[in-house]
Amino acid sequence: MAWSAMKRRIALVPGAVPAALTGACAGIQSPLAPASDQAFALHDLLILMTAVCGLIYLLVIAGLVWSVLRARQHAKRAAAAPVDDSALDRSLIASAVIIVTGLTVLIFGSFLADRALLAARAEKAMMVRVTGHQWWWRIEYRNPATGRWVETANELHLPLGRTTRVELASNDVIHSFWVPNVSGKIDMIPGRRNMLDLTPRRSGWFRGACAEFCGAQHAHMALDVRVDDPVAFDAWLAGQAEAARKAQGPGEALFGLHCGSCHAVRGTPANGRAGPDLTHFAARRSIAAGTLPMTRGALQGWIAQPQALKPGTAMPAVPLRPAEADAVASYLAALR
Amino acid sequence: MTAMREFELVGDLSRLPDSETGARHLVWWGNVGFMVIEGTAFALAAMAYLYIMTQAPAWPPKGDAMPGLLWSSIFTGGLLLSALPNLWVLHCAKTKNLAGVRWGALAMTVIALLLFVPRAFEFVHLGVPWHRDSYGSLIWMLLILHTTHVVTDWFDTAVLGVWLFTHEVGDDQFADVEDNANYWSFVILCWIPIYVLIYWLPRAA
Amino acid sequence: MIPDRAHLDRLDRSWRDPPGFWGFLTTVDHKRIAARYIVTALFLMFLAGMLALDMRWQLSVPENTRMGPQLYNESFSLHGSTMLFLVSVPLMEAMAFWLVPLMLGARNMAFPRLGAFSFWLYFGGVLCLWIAHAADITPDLGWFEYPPLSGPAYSPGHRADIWAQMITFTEVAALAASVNVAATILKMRPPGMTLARMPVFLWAMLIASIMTILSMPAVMLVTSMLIADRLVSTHFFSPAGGGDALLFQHLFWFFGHPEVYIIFVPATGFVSSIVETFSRRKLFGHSAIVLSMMSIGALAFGLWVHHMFAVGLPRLGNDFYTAASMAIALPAGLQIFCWIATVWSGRLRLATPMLWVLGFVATFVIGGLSGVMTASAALDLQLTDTYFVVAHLHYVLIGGAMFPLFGAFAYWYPKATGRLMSERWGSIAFIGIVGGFNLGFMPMHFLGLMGMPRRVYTYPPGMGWETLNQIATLGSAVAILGGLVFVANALWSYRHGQPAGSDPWGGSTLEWASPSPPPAFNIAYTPVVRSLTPMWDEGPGLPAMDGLGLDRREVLITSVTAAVPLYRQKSAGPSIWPLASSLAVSAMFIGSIFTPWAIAIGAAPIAATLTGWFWPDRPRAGSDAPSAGA
Amino acid sequence: MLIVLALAGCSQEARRLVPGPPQTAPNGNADPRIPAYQENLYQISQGGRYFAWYGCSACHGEDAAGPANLADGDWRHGGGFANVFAVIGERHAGQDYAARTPVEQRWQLTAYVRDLSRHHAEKRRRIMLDQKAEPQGSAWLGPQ
Repeated sequence: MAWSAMKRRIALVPGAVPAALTGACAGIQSPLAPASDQAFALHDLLILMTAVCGLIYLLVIAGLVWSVLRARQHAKRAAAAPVDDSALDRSLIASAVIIVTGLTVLIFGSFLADRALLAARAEKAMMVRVTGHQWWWRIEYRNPATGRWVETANELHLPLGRTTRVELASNDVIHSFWVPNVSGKIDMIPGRRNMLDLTPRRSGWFRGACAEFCGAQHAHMALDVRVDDPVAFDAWLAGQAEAARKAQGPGEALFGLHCGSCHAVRGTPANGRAGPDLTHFAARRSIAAGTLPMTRGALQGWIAQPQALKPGTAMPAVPLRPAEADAVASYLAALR
Repeated sequence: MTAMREFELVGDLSRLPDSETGARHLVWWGNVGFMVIEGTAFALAAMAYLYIMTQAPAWPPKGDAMPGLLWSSIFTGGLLLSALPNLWVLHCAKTKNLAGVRWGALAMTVIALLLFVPRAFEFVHLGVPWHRDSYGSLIWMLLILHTTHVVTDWFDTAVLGVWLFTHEVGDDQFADVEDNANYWSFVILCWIPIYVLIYWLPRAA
Repeated sequence: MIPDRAHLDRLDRSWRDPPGFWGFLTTVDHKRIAARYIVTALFLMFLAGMLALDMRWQLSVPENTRMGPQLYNESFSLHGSTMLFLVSVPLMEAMAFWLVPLMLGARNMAFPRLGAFSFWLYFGGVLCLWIAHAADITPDLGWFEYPPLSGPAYSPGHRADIWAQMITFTEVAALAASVNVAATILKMRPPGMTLARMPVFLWAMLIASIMTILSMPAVMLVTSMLIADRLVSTHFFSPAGGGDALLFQHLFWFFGHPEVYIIFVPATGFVSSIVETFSRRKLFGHSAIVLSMMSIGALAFGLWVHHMFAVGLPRLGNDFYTAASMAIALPAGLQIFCWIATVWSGRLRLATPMLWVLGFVATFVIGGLSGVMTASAALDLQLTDTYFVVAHLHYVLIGGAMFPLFGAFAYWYPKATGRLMSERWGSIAFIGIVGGFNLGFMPMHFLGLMGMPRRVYTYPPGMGWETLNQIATLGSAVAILGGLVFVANALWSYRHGQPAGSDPWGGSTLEWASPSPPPAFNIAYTPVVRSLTPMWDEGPGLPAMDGLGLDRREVLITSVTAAVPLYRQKSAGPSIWPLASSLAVSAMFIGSIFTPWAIAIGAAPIAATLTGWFWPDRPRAGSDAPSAGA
Repeated sequence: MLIVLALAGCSQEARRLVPGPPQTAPNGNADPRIPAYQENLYQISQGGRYFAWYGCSACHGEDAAGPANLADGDWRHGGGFANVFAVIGERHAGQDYAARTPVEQRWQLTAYVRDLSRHHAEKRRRIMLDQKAEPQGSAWLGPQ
């Protein structure tokens, strides 16, 4: 912890100007607002790169402008001056040296940042499995207490200060898990397992997105990421592990009949695995992988016409009478 | 046409010959160009084969039969032997021996045609259909890639042979025979690594 | 001495094309083939530009419903595929087809009919993709279609097959063209033009051709494997069947990266020619530029994995590819230095072509440096597949290849048409395009750094991306307006431009020796070269040799290194067979989308047309008819 | 030749991702809405995915024999679109697919099932291998 913090202060000193420039437009889904060791390492590298490349660009433009101005005066002289290139030959060597040193600095900086990304691999970390589906994320936590896997979807919670090892895989096509504030992206490729270590240093809500084109609704395959302090995280995880509480009203039966073949709600007969697990659906912050906010209106709209909100999604438009739809919506809204 | 730059004649090219042999000939370079293209395609196909092989748990995958050695050895032997008449035709082309070039082209056409037979049986005895697994797909791809070259060169030799017998043969046509012979040597050379990949690597791994 | 009228008339009769439409179909004149390549490619650039504007309009407002996901995915796939496979590479080949014979003082390419075949097959690829678009079966998986998304399970129908076959079309055409260009440069240089005296433009075209020959087979192999997976159920890319999805990416990008250098290297040739002429001095660091070009050509094959840093390959391998990718900045940097040094020590004439070179340096260096940033294996995890990479690729492709191309058009337009393009409208177009482009694509760097992923048909409000997207849309519109001004200037100057004469700029290379527009036979005699800049170093009379046949089509073949005259090669005349062969090959390619039997059935017409093409027309054995000649 | 390809291809390849699917069962085997599903490759492939998700391959997999084999082209209750549609809805004792599968999905399932006999076995196996990790009803064995 101390080493990475101290390193950050050192790296920031030379990069003060570019940091101010790029830091201004930080957001909840931006590499410019790092919130974890990995993201800080990449942010520092970005500052170093921007500084060196910016310097070289200024040199090139200065050389260009100077040459054009000088050559325009020479154009007024009629006779072609005898061409003596010895000075230019020496400056060619000089420019080669400048480029090589610049590149060496960048290559070394990149190598260091790459090693920093792996620093957390040695630590013992909580395992999380994230599987990419066509256009949503299946997330499974290995509950350290019970050793059993707890399934949720489209929302990733991380403990502050502790390293979480995310195992990335795909169920169908190639996706890419990218939560810029927390780390760089790693692709989710069928037939391979990729590992990604996340060590958050700042709590709050962040947003990630699928970064590899994966079909019609690639644009609506986002995921919300919540970093809590370890106590709040453990409470949340324990809550997720419990089955759904008994609900009143016809909603549960209707849901079981019409939606149970694709969705699962632990503690009820609905056990379909084709769609996301909805046991604690209402506790999430968005519906359909970041497409809609978690509001009653959005939920009613999503149940009635998913194809209108996310055209091409695999979620069918279940023909329900308004009263039935309302019952199912209330049932889902109660699944805390 | 607008005015053009004046010229100052310093030499005369009319005494130059109107054809050449070997690498001095223009078409030879075109032939080499296409050989480099096809050679790169063969090399990349071999790379794909080795890439999948090194990643596969078992090679060939469990339950896949080994490719038959009988017909492939007959084909390989026949192909290597065909290098002799091929070199003879090359020699005739270089020395502009008209009869040798005509009968040589006919002989090479017949030899290539004969080689189709063991090649057909090779396909039958590959042991695995192309749609079973990546191993089957890869060995079929390699064999089909090479077979297209055998067929195209056979057709090229056949057409050349027919033309040679029915026409007055000029120097450029001798160069064409030379290029055709070089192409057949290329077909032979390409087959050797592929033969090892398909028939011996599964046995060695 | 001025060549006399009879000499020119006899040459013109031998090299003239048959009149009318039949002449159009059967021509093997490298200038006419290049002209139709350029017209087709520019029209397609306009169409793909419209697609780009469509997408920019859709992205100017969050949650926009102007385009659905399907239409947007089709638009960016068609935009990318057209711009790369049907515009950039063919345009560079067309410039080679047009200029290489003129710069060599030769009368045609090495294999004239192969050139005609290249164009017709390329045109088949254009029709294959754009008629599919008209019939609403546009490929919709991007300009590189990674399986398993492009596999049989997740993309039903023939959209992915059409994309894959379009690539096979254009790559066979590109391979045929590059063998043609390489053979011409190696074997048909004028006497005295040793390798040391070869202009940089010809080095660029030679190196680009060799790169094409070595890289295109990779994409033809991988698209054929994809079609086999989709049609006859092979298992190359199915993990469960023993294949590997990454095999596609390795093979594709082994071609992909050399491809973008195949587009960039000819551009360095254009810039070198323009800088040399408008600085009015011999190019500084000729050997440095040529060696840099060679090292770019070689290095381009060693860094394809930087497109795959995020797939989870071993870290040390990635770092090797970081070093290799960054190393290519050295030769590129040295080239830029040599051009600037040439300008610095020259007597500059700021005409439109030179304006484009300045625009090129200012824009391409930004693209090169953002490339160095994405070359880092670590930082690329934040930058790849975002709008930062969209900005980088446009800066190096438009800045690095299209700007030199616009400069080349302005520079060689007088040679092609005999009239100068208007300087005033030229600079207005320059300001429009360069200004609009930078206004449009600089914000994309920040969009990428603010987390906007690539290839999204819409985005949620409240992410802070709205204003930058609107600026980008405005910039792209201005750039396209500038492009229209450039085209209008070209069309207007065709009739009303100031007459140019054979050498309006005082160029240093041989193409300025022939009249403008050059006649069918290009040049009356075969020039003799005694230096790198023959047009400047020789006296009023260009040394030349006579003796090439006047009554039949002949070209001079010389040795590879020292360009010693060897023999007079009969050059193929106009023929319909290249068109016929390309029709047969096109039919086979399109047929094989639907059934693998099409390959077997299609082989017969191909064999027949190729026989017709290569059938030497000499007298039948034993007949005493004199040689048929041309 | 290209023009003919264009006209033939367009209906088969259309991909209109818009709401407003059919809300009612097909009335008879000549219902005018049938070609939009039976002839459209996208709808058939969606039907294939729902075929897996609803767990149909448990009984009707590749190696199913006798009446359960849907790829042999002979239908006990009639091979018309409406017949197969009805069989899916009503003739699965205890599965109650009529309620569990929305109408549009049953159109797609019917199109997929009736299309099965038109392909070679290896094509179906190749697609199944790519979709090996897809959930089958209530079972999901982890990603590929």
